[in-house]
Amino acid sequence: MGTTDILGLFNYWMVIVLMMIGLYIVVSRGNLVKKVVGLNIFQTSVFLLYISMGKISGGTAPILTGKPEVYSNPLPHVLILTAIVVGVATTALGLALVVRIKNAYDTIEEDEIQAVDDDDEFGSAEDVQP
Amino acid sequence: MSVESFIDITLLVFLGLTAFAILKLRALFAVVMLSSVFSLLSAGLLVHLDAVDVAFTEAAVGAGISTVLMLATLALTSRREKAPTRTQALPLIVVFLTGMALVYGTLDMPRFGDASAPVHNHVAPKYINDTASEIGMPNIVTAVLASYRGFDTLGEVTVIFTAGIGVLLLLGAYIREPTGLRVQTMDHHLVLRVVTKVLIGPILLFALYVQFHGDYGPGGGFQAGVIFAAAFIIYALVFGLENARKAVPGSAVRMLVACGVLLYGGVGVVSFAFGQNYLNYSVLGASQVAGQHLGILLVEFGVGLTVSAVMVSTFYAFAGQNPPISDEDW
Amino acid sequence: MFTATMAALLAAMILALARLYMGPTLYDRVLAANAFGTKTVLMIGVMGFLTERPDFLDISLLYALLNFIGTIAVLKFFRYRTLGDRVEPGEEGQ
Amino acid sequence: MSAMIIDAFSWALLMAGSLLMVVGALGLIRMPDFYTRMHAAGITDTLGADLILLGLMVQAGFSLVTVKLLLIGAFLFFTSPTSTHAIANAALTAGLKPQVGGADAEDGAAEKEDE
Repeated sequence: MGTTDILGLFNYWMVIVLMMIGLYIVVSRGNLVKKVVGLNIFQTSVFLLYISMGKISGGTAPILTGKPEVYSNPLPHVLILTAIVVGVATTALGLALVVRIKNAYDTIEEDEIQAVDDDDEFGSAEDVQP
Repeated sequence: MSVESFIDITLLVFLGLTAFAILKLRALFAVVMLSSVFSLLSAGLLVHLDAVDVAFTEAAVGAGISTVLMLATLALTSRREKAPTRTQALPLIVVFLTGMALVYGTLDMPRFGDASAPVHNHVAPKYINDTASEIGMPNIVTAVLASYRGFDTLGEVTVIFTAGIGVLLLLGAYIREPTGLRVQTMDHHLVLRVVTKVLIGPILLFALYVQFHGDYGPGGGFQAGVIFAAAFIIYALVFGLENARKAVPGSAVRMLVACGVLLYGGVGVVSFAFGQNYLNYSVLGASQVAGQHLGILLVEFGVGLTVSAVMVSTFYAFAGQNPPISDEDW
Repeated sequence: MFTATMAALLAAMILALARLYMGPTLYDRVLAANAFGTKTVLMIGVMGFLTERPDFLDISLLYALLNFIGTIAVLKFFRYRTLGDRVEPGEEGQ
Repeated sequence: MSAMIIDAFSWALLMAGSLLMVVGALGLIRMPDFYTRMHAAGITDTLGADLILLGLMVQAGFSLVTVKLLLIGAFLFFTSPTSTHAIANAALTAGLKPQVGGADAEDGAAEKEDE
């Protein structure tokens, strides 16, 4: 594996690192706002993966100049452009859910929500027989 | 190592550092600030990777709207993340193994920037070669977005529409109605008020430029919609939500949310009526190119309408909530 | 020469990022994020010249216009702890 | 010949701007309290940004690009000091006091940790 391979794959590896940080935040953190931010990081890493694949060395932005030029692939750009706005709309939906959860449970920590649910279903923790 | 790959690597490393900082910090306010920096960095990287239209969208979204929404959520919930109580070992192992599997998968990928990679040989050459003659506009991304893949975009706009309705369903019932009491706005911030007044005009003008210049440069309905909404949000922030609601009533915005999608779908129906396929704009004008131009203009306008209306009504929904009375220390 | 400017901007960005991470007050973080925004505006502008297609300055222009919103939202959040109107009959207008 | 003079001129502007940017960022890191940090970052950012933009304008010559650069410069010129003012105002009204005196005052009566 030579230097060209490492340089040629570096983008994808960094994308994977970002993706895994996002995943780790979603899996390991209990705070719902933090989870939404983690999802956003994950989402951005997917965007970067697509755009990295669309890049051509020595290419330029796919807006015609009238001169013969190499253009980078416009298709990933189209897919990701719409995905970003959809992403913010769905983030807003997620945050709205967080606000309602706060109204209903008075907390946005996953563990505490779970505890409240358990209490409702099985009675409070002291009543539960081992 | 060339300058290009130096910039590329530096920005990616910065992104990694920012993401790691987001992971480490437990003050949620700092997390929000860092996520806005994350967005700035990714916009820079996108410009570097030739995706100017995408960078434009990321800039429009990341510069204001997402920070505002996150802050609104923090204002309504809490500002501190509690210390994690459960063991962190299992998630770490899962994430590490997944990452390794993905890295193994990349070994077979075409190298970065390889012009002969399979992605570049399928439909992309057709778009690049035929846009000038079939659609007649320089920005290939807009041509593909609104015309070649118009169906796709209709779907995306519908998703945004649905998400907007979802937010209104979740929060709408809790929006505080005007109470007639004295509304406290940023009265005493004279500098802010003056600068905001100066800026709102250019922002609206710039949104219109982005909306209608999208055929020639980076831009289009998605970006313009977000920028347009940003102007109203800045007004509501500085001059008070009540005054913003007087200028643009919530009910009118909710109507516009639907109007945009209706306009998009309606253009498709018109091309039906002319005996063509759905969303084939060629019949709308005297020549194919003229028809495409008109069709794309209308469709992009519909997109812009829906996006800006969804953003504004989302902001109204978040900002109109009663803030919880909390003396939590932050 | 654009490369040198670029390097300077990237160096300034990492320093701002460090301040953003270290804090210690909320206001330091806002300040750092704000400075970071200005640097991004310039970086995208310089990048256009570096790749010899400087017609994409619209992105910088957008940031120059909109970065302000984040700061205002933060300020309002600090001051009133809400982004909506604070309607409380007993409250003074400071 | 004139091309060389233009190049040299824009070099000088760009370098001055870059220098200010780095110095400001260093100040952001090295200064002891919030207000001095703000002083370092706020002032250099406005001037440094405008110098870099001027350097780019000299490179671009008379075109649409120059107009856009001018607009960016104008907006930054308005918004950047306003943001600094707003943050300083928020910090002051929230009770964050400037650190006065030497290193003795370091014990951080002024530093309100948000951690």
